[in-house]
Amino acid sequence: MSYLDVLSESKDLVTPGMSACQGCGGELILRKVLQISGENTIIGIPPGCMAGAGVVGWNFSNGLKIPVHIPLLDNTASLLSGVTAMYQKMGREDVNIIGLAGDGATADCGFQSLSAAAERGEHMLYVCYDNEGYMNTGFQRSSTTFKGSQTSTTPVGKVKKGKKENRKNIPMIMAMHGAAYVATASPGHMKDMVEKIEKGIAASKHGFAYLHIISPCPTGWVSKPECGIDLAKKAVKSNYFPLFEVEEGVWRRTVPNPKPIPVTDFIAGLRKFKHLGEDELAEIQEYVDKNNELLEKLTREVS
Amino acid sequence: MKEIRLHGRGGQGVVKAAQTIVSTVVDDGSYGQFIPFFGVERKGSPVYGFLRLNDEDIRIKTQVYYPEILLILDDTLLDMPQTFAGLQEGGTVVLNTSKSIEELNLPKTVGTLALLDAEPIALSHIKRNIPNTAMLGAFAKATGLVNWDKLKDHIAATFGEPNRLAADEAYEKVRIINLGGAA
Amino acid sequence: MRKYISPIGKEGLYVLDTASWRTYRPVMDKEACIECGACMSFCPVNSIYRDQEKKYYISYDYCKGCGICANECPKDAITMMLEGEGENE
Amino acid sequence: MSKIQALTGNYSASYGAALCKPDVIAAYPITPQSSVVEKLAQFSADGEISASMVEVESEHSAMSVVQGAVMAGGRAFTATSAQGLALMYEPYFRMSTLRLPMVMALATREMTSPETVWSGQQDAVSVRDAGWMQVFVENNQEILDMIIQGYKIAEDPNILLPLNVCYDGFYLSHLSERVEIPEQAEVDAFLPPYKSRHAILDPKEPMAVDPLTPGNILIEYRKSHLEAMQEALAKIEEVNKEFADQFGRNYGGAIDTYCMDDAEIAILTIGSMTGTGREAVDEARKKGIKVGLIKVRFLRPFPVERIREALKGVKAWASIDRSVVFGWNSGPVFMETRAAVGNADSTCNFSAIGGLGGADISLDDITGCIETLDKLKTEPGKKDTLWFSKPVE
Repeated sequence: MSYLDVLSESKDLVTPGMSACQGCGGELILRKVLQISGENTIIGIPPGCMAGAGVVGWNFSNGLKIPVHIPLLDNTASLLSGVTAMYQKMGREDVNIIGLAGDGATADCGFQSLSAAAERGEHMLYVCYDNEGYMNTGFQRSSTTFKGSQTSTTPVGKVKKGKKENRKNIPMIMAMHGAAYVATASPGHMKDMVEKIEKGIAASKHGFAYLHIISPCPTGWVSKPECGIDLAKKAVKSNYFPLFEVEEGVWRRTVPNPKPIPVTDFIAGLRKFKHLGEDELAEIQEYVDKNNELLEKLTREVS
Repeated sequence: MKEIRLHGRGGQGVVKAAQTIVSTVVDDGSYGQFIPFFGVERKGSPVYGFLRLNDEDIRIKTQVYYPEILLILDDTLLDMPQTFAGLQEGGTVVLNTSKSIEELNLPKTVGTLALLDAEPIALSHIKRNIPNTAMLGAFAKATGLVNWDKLKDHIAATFGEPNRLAADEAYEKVRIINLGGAA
Repeated sequence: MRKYISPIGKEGLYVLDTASWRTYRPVMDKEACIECGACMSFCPVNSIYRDQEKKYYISYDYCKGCGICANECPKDAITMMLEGEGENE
Repeated sequence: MSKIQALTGNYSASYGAALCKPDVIAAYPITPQSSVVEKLAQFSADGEISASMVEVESEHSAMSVVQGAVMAGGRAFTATSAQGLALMYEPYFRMSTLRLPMVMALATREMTSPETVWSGQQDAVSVRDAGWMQVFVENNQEILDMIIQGYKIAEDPNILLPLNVCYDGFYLSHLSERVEIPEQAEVDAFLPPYKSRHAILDPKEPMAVDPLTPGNILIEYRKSHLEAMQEALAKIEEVNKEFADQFGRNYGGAIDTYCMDDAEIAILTIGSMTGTGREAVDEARKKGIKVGLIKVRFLRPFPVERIREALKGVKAWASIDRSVVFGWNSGPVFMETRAAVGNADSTCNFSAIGGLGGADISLDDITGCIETLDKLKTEPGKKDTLWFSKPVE
């Protein structure tokens, strides 16, 4: 089945009208993940944009057509470990156990439980939709926020200009846990993303699977809603967000990028980087190139 | 009720020895209680614990302040003020030492002294200088508070057969001296 | 109210009228469409469907009017039109 | 036939938990609780229990894992102490407010600072308003028995609340004594398997567990939580009786009383000091002091009526706490009891505090408390807190 067949023939398990921003990457990712995993799924969605958008529900109503719980901001992976333990004990390993969390709940306060669940090889798929900040609370910095980004906690002022530090490379860190499957994905490369969600679910039957998906955020990034997919594509093409997967310890670049565009092509569309001067942009380019070299090395040599 | 205090050093097996006594008396249908002193136990550091033996339920859950019996696994502890604190007049001291009675500076309250050089016994049976099981043999002989056969079974079950032999040899070799315990 | 002992939702779906968010609506030119599926696959709210004949159509029930479909269509077959205009096209 | 064995308090907790056949166990080691989880891990390694052991990296995750397991319909167990409890506070609170029944062993320990790892009940009393039931026990047998009773109370369909079995760190956790381990079949007969009836994560019955809840409905949930706590007071007595009938050990229910029938004065105790308190009462009675003892077993729900009833006709009372209430200059049992009996200034009562940070509460301490109380019994009004403190050497 082509990815278009998959997407057109599978049921949308998310409420049709949910309170995510126009052009939200998170909503797109959530819907696709659940379309592919199907109804035999339990999902945990911690506080963040997706939980805040009402997908867990309101009052006595469900936000999804499948069982869903809003765990704590910092315990998605451990709470689901308990669910997984129970489903294994009941002999119902056919049930897909999925966590879907933003970068804050994944890379920051949720990282301890995530890392431990990966180390234990818990049978689940953990999806991080990375919009590079705490968007649900008004775009504060996270550890995946890119260097130079303006956020509400790393504002541009007279003496400081946005976030000082480079982002934490969560997908590579997760790969180093020896998880069964780790991949990055972009909604701009839908075929690749659909295949990775499928692989992730398959891997979750025998180990820990982790997907790190870039999630365009018109509100936080201050970009036009219609440009989200375009930005997601440019993030990949500039090597700002390269696409790779690590399966059974083998690194593979799923979308090779022989002729990368300059990172400024991606950054130009985002007001969060608008204040950066030539030197700072050059630094970002340098970081992106270095990161890409590392990935090239890993995909070349660890295969 | 008999109140006993144990003194030793980290690594000498004070806690396990006391627990073995409790297990034995419980197995024998009686009552025992042991509370280890809650310090930071490190190899070599002084450790102690509180043991009570009774023929009915032991309700009190406190440290032992006025012991009738002291079980001391290391004679280098004799100079510490805590070691003999509160010992009842005419009380019993079961001591691991290679020294003679004349070399020991014991308080006058001691009524009965049981001396055992546990090191050679431990070395010959268990190849390591861990005196606890040998001292259990000395304790059993000196106090008569524990069913000796049952204690040996518990020692063997907890620590292994060589320890039973160590306890046995200690039981035979311990020297029990009546000092009268003058006030 | 002791209907539920702990907060749970099973009364039905919690649905918002997100169609009311729209100021522009995407309008598809079926003639220009090459049926590549980009609009469907990129629509964040799953408001674009493919029928049995693999033709694509837009549902306005929940479309928020973000404009991604129009922006991503390789043939510019989707146009964003102000609500109330071009309704009959 | 049940088995009689010398066990530490921690091992009593492990045996108690194992007998309840939990589906999932997740616990993180911490002094003085560690041997609870170590023993259970050994049971699991020896194939003696079928529970899934999830080897978590923190108490926060331990409570999260068991929460997930109970939400998936299972019976779960964990254990902790002090800083571990503080770290798990977030999912701990959620466990009770989602009405997820389970039992947790808590080897109570003083909270830092100052740095300490020793006994004290500050950890437990600090979370007495986190919606869990809390029982404080006197000896190792009671630890084991209350874990079994705990599941029965917690899983009652009218209650559905988690329960903490709190036992003094070191003074019980590391104390070895005679414990009767009931037969599995006996426990099975007493404790039916848990069938989750609400808040389940299962694709066969899709529901959102914990959707956003507006204030007016949230008030209803809180109200029903409080009602369940009150219902638990009756259930505690019922389960205690049932347990006594089957196993021959009666703990008195939410409180236990000793020599209270003709008592003029009374002391209230909590935890392992109670046994020492009974000895002190016996000694005081020999001297002609008409003293009785009330053992506060359940701090949550607080047995207001039973305390009132027990103190009726008592001229003076003092509570002994192994923890403090900041801002009240007293211990929590004092605060709770005073709130329960009312008319605080017309009777004589005072708060005694001791045993913090591993300090002993000795027979002399309690005897001194009784003697002070006996002297003051005809002097109603405000009394200073009596601290069982010893000169610093």
